[in-house]
Amino acid sequence: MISLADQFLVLVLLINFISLGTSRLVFSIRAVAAQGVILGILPGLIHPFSWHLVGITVVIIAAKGFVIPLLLNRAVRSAEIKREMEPFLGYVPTLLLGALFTALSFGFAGKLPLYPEHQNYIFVPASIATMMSGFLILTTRRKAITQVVGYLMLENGIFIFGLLLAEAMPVMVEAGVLLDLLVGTFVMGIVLNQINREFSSLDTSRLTSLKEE
Amino acid sequence: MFSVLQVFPDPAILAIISVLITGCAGVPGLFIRTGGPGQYIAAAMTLLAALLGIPASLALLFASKAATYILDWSLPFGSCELAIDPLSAFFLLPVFTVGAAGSLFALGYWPSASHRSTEPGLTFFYGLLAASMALLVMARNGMFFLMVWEIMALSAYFLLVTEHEREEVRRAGTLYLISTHIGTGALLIFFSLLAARSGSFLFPAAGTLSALSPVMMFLASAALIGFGSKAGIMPLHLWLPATHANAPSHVSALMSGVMLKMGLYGIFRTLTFFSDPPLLWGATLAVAGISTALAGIVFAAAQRDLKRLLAYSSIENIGIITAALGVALLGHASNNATLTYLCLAAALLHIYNHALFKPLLFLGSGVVIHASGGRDMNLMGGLGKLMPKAAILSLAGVIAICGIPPFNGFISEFLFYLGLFSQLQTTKMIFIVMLVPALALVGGVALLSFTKLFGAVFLGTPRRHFNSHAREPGWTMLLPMAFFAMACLLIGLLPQYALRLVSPAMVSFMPDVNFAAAYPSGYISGLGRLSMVGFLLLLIIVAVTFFWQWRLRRKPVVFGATWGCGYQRATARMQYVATSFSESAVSVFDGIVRQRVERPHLTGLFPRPVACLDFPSDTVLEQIITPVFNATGGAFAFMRRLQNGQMHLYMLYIFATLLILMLWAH
Amino acid sequence: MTDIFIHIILAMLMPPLLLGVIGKTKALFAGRVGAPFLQPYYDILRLLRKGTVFSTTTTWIFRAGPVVALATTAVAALLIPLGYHSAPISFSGDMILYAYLFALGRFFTMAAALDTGSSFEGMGAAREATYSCLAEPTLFFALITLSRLSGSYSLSEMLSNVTTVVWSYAGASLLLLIGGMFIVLLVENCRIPFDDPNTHLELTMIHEVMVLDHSGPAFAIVQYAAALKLFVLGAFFVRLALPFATGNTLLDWVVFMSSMLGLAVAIGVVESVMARLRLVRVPQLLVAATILAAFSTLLVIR
Amino acid sequence: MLAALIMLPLVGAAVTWLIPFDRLRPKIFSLFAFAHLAITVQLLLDTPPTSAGGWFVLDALGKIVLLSTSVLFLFCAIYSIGYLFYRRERSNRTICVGMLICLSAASLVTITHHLGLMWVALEITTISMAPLIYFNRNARSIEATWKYLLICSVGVALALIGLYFLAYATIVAKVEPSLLLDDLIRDAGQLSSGWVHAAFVFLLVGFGSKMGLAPLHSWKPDAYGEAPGLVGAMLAGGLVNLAFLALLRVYQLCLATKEIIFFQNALVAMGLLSMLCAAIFMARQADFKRMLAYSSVEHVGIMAVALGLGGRAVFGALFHIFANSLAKGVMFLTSGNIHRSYNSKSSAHVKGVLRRLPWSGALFMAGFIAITGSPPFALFISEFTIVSSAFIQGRAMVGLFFIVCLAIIFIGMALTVLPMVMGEVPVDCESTSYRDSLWTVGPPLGLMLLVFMLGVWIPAPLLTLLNEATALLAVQP
Repeated sequence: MISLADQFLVLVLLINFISLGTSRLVFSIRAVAAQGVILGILPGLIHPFSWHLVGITVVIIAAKGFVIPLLLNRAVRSAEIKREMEPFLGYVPTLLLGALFTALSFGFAGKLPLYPEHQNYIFVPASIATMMSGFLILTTRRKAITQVVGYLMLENGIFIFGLLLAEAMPVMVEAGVLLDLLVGTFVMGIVLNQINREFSSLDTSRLTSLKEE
Repeated sequence: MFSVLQVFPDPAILAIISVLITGCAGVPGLFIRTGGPGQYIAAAMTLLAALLGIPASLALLFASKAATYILDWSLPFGSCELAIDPLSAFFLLPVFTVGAAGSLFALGYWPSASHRSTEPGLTFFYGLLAASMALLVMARNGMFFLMVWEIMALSAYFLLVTEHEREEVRRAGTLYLISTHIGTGALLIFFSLLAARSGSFLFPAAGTLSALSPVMMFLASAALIGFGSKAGIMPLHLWLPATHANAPSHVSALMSGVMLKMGLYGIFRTLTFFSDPPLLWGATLAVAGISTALAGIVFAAAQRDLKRLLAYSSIENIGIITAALGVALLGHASNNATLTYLCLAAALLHIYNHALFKPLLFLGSGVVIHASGGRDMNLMGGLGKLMPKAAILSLAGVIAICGIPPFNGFISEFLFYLGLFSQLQTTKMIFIVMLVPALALVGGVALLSFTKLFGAVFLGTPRRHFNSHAREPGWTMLLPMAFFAMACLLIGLLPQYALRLVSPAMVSFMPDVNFAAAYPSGYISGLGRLSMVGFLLLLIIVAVTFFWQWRLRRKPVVFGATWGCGYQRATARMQYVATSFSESAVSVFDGIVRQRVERPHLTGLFPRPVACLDFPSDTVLEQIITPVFNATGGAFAFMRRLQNGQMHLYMLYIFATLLILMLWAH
Repeated sequence: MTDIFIHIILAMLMPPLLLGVIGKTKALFAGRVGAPFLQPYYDILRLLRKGTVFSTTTTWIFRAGPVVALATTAVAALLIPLGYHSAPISFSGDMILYAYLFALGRFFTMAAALDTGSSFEGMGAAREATYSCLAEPTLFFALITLSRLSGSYSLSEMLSNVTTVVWSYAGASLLLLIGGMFIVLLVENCRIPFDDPNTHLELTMIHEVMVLDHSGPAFAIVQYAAALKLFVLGAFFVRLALPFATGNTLLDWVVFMSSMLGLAVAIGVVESVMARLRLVRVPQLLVAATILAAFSTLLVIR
Repeated sequence: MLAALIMLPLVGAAVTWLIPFDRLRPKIFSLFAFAHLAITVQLLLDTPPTSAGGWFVLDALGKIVLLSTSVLFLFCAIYSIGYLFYRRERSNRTICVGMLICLSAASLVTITHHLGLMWVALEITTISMAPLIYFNRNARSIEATWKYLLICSVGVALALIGLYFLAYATIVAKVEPSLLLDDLIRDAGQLSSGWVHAAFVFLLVGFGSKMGLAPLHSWKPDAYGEAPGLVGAMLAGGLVNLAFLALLRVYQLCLATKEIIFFQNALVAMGLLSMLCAAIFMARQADFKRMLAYSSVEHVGIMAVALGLGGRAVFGALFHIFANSLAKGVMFLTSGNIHRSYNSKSSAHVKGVLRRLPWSGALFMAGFIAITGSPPFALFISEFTIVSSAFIQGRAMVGLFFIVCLAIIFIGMALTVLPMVMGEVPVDCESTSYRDSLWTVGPPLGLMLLVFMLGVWIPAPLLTLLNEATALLAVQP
C-alpha cells in the first residue's frame, strides 16, 4: 500500500511539471483536476477504511476533480482564451526552476526530523515540491486562470502534508480542506465571472490599473 | 519689597489659576452666537489673569525655594510634577504681559465685527497658546512637557492659518507644522534618552547628571535640535520668517516675544540638569549664536516685507541671547565668575528686552498693515503724519531694538560687551573677545535695518494713496504699545533695578557659581552711572530744544516744499524706497543673502512700461533644504515602481519573504 | 574741579576752530589767503540769527534730528578724556556707551533726512548707514586693544595708559591702530577721501546731503554738532597718536590744544593732497581699516 | 454568554438578509452592533471561565481586541445609517450581512484558544469582507477584490501550513497532538525546534500578509482605496487587529519555546520595513484613500516593532491597538464623506474641505494630527512608550529609524492633507448633494473624542487590563 501511495505521489510531482510546462490553459486545468482526483484517493490508501473517510474522499474528488475544473473551463470558454501568452518567465526556465525546487525540497525534507512511521514516505518532499510549483506558477504567470491553477496547486501541496496529520487531528485537517475548497470555488465561481463581465478577459495584466504612478 | 503679596494664599496656586483663566479665555466666545461679547470677555479674562499672574510670578521669582505640586493623572509615565522655581517664574512673566497686551490689541486689530467667522477660533487658540506656554515652564515630567509643547505648537499653527484662503499663508503653515514636528521628534529622542539615563520621566534634579559621556553628546545635540528649531537658531530658522510674516500681528507678537523664548527655556532647563557642561557646549552655543545673529540681521537688512524684517531680527536677537548664554557657559566651565555673571545677566535681560520691544514692533506693524493694507515697505511712507502716536511708540521700539541708549536694548548688549571685555584681563580663552567686533557689526547692520524700516514706513511722503483705515488707531491698540514703550524706556533708564529682577533666575540657573564674587567688582556700578548719563542725555536734549525754540520764536518760520536740488517735478515715487536704502549694504554681504532682481529687458526705441522685480532669498532654504527635499522626492518616486499592479510580482514578494525568513531561521 | 571746568569750556568753544584751521590749511595749499580762522564761529552765529524754512512734508522727527545729534555728541564729549586729563564722567564700560551714543545721533540724523522725502537725502542716509556700520568694528577693535594694554574698561584709564612707554613695547600694534583710527576719524566726520563737506554736487555727498533741508538755527546746531564730533573723535585719536605728557596740568592743556590743531592741519593736508574716492571704493577702504585694527588686536592678545 | 457573542451577529445577519427594506436594514444592523457591544462589556465585567475543554477562553489579549473591534464596529454601524441612505441607488443587503458575519467571526477569533479554530475564523473574516470591497461594482473595485482575495488566501494558506507544521511538531515530539494554545505552551519544551521554527516563519508570513506588514502589504492600498469608507474603517481598524492577535498568540508560543529572539528580530525587521515602505509611498500620494492604506501599513509596522522590542514597548503595542483602530475609524469615515461629497479621492481635485464640509474637514484634520502621533491624542502615548523603551533598552538605532520614518510620514501626509482641507473650494469642482449630517459626522466625532480622551486620561480598568495583557507577553527569565 505504502509503495502505492508513493507512486501516486510521484504522479502528483509529474503533474506539477506538466502544468509548469504547458501553455494551454485547458490542459493545465485538466492536469490540476487529475491531481485533485489522485489526492482524493490518497487518504484511502494510507488509512484504514471508515465511512467518514469515504465521505471525505468523495467530497474532495467531487470538488477538486469536477466542480472547480468545470467552473474554470466555463470561464475559459466565455473568455475565449486558449493559451498563456507572454509569461513573466519562459517555460523552460520555469521547468528548470521547478526541477531545482523539487530537488531542494527532497534535500530539505531529509534534514527535517520526521515521525518514524513517515520516514520512508515521500509525503513531506512531495508536498513541499507541490507548494513550490504552485508558487512558481503564481509568480511567473500573468493570466488570472493560471494563477488560480497555481493557487490550487498550492492547496494540493498543503493537503498532502495534511494527510500526515489526518488521524492525529482529523477535524482540523478537514476544516482546512473544506475551507480551501470554499475559497477556491468562491474565487473561481464569483470573482472570475465578475472579472469576465468587467473586462471580457481574464488576463490579469489587464487587472493592473491600481498602482502607484 | 513684595510684602504686599503675602496677603495672597500661595503665589503658585495663584499663578496656576491665572494660567487656567488664560486658557479658558476663548471658550465663551465659541458658544456665543453673536460676535463681540466673546472677544471682550476673553480680553477681560486675560487681563484679569495677568493682574493675578504677574504679581504671583514676581513673588515666585523672589521666593527662596521652588513650589512643587503633583498633578494626578492616569498616564503610565510616572508622577506628573508641576514646579515653579525662579527660572520658571522668570519665563512666566512675559507670558502674562505679552499675552494680555495682545488680547487687548486684538479688540481693535481683529474685531469680531469685521472678522465674524475667524475671530472665535483665533481668540480661543490665542488663549490656549498663552496657557500652554505658561504650563510648559511649570512641567517637570518629560511626557507632560511634550504634551504641552505640542499643544503650544499646534495652537500656534491654527493661529497662523487663520486666513488660510491665502496660498501664502497655507504654505507658511505647512512649513511651520513640518519643522515644528521635526523638532518634536528630536525632543522625543531627547526625553527618551533622559529617561534611559535617569530611570524615570521626571526631570532629573539640578546638577545630577554628568555631561562626560558620549551618550550625553547625543542627548545634548538632540536637545539643541529640538529646542533650537523652536527658538530659531540657524539653520533651523526656516519656518520662522514666513510664520511671523503671515500670522495676525498680535499673534506674531506673542510668538516672537514669548514662543521663541520657550525654545530658549528648554535649553536653559536642559543645562540645569548637568553639573559640568563642558567647554564644547558653551563654544557651540556661542558660535551658533553669533553666526545666527550675523546672518539673521543681514537677512533682515535685505527684506522689503515689513514683518519678515521683524522676524529675521527676532532670529538675530535669539542669536545674541544664545551667544551670551554660550559665553556664560564657557565662563562657568573655566570657573570665571565675572564672565559668567555678566554674560548670563546679559542673556536673561535680553530675553526680557526682546520680549518687550519685539511685541511692541509687531503691534506697530499690525497698526501699519491695518492702515496700509499691505506688508511691502516699498509702497508705504508718510504714515508718521497720519498716525503720530503709533509712530512715536514704534520709534521707541526701533531705538530699543537697535541697542541704542537710553533704551533697554542697550543695557543687555552693554553687559554682554562688558563680560567679553572682562575676559581680556584673564590669560585663557581671550579669543572670545573676537565676538565684540562681530557684535558691533550686528549692531551697525541692525541700525541700518531699522532706520530703513522706520524711514520707509513712517517718514517721507506716502508712496501711494492709503485707504480710510490710515488714521490713528483706537486706545485698545495704542495702550499695549504704550505699555511696552514705557517698559523699554524704564529698563533703559534704571538698569540697576532691571538687573535685580534678573538675578534670582541666574542664581537658580547656576546655583554653584558664587555671583557675589562678581558683584562688588566695579562692573555693576557702571549701570548706575549709565542711568545717570541717560538722564543727563535727556536733560541736554531738553535744554537744546528750549534754546532752539527760543531762537525760532524770534524769527519768522516759513513752510515750503522740500528742496529738490533744482529738480522741479519730484514725485513721491522718487523717494528712496526700502530696497534702495539697503541695497548698497546688502551688496557687501552678497555671499550670505542674495538680492534677486528680475530685470525687464527693454526693446525698441519707446519701450512700453515694464516692472522690475526684486526680492531677497533665504540662502539656507533655497541652496540647501529645497534641493535635498527634491532629491529625496525623486528617489521615492523611483521606488514607487515596486507597486506596479502586477499580481505575480506581489506573489514574488511573499515568496521571497518566506524564503529569506526560512534561511534566516536556519 | 578746574580740570572739569576747562574740559567743558574747551569742548564748547574749541570745535569750530578746528574747522577754521582745516579751511585755512587747504587755502594755503591752494595758494589762497583763505577765510579767517574764526570763520566757522561767524557762520554759526549768523545762522542762529536767521529765520527758518521747514518742509511741509516733515514731522517733528525732522526737528529732533539736529537736537539729538548735538546732545549725543555733547555727552560723548563728557566721556572722552582731553589730553592727559581724565574725563568728567568715567566708569567701567563707558567706551561702549561712547560708541553707541554716536549711533543714536546718527539714527536721528538719518531719520531727519528720510523725513524730508527727498531722494537725495535718502541717498545720503543710505550711504551714511552703510559706511558707519562698516566702520563700527574698527572702533571696537581699537577699544579691545586699548583695554587689553591698559587693563581697564573706561576710556579715561585706557587712553591715559597710552604713554611713550607703552609705545616702546606695543608700538607695532599702536601704529596699526592709528592707521585704522585715522580712517575712522575721516569717515565718521565725512571728510575727504570719503565725503567732501563743501562739494556742491548732491549726488556725491553723504553728510552734507543729509542736512540739506535744515536752515537757520537748526543748521547752526548741525554745523556745531559736526564740529564737536570732529573734536571728540579727534581727542581720542590725538591721545593715541601723540601721547606726550609733561606732568604740569596747564602745560598739558596746552599740549593737548596744540596737538588738536596739529590734527586739524593734518586733515587739511590730507584733504588738499587727496581726491574723493569713488563710492564703490569706500567699503574696501573701510574693510582695510578694520583689518589693520584687527591685526593690532591680534598682536596684543596673542 | 460567549455563545451569545458569536450567535448574535449571525442572527443579525439572518435578519438583515430577510428584511426587504433598504431604509430599515441599517437601523437593525446598528441595533445588533449595539447589542454586541453590550454583551462585550458584560463579558469584560465578569469573565466566564474556560469552557469546552480550553477551546474558548477570553483572556486579556482577547478582551483588548474584542473591545476595540466591537466599539469601532458600533460606530461604523451608526455611520452606515447616514452613508447607506445616501447610497440608495444599490441594495445594502450584502454590506450589512457581510459586516455582521465578519463581526461574528471576529468575536470567535478573540475568544478561542484553539489555533485551528482561530485560523478558520480568520479565513471567514477574509472571505466575508470580499463582497464588501466590491460594493461599488466597477472595474477598479473588482480588481481590488481579486487582489485582496487571492493574496489573502495565499497568506492564509501559508498560515495553515504553519499550523500543520506545529501540529506535526507535536506528533514528532510524541506528546498528545493538539492545537490548543495552553497545551502547546505546556509542552513547548519538548517540541522539535526545526518544525517549530518553520511553523513560526509560515505563521508570521501568513498572518503578516493578512495584517499587511511590508512587503506582504501589496493588496492593502488597492482594497482600502476602492472599498467604501466604513468597510475601509473595518478593515484597517478591525481585521488588522485580529491578525495581530493571531501573531500575539504565536508570540506567546515563542515565549514558551524560548525561541523568542529570532521571532522578535524578524518582527522588528518587518515592522521597520513597513514603516519605511509607508514613508516612501505616502510622499506625494495624490489619492488620499490609498494614503490612509499606507498609513495603516505604517501602524501595523509600529505594532510589530513594539512587539519585537518587547519589555515596556509591548504595553505600547497593546495600547496602540485601541488608539490605531479608533483613529483609523475617524480617518476612513471622514474620508468617505469627503470622497462622496467631491466624488473624487484625488487630492488634486479635493480642496477647501473646511468650506464645503466644515465638520468632516475639521475631523479629517484632527484625525491626521492624531494619527501622526501628536499629543494630546492616544497614539502619542503608545508611540512615545515604544520609542522611549527602544532607547531605554539601548536600541538607539531602532528608535532613531523609527523617529525618522515617523517624520517622513508626517511630512508626506501633511503635504497631502493640509492643501485638501484648507483653502477655497475650486470653482470647477463637481457639485454633489452630499453634505455633513448628524449621522455621517456624529460617529467620527465620537471616535475622535475617544482618541482624545485616551490621550489625556486612561480609565483605571483599561489600564489594569493592558497591564494584565502585557504580563501575558512578558519574557519569563
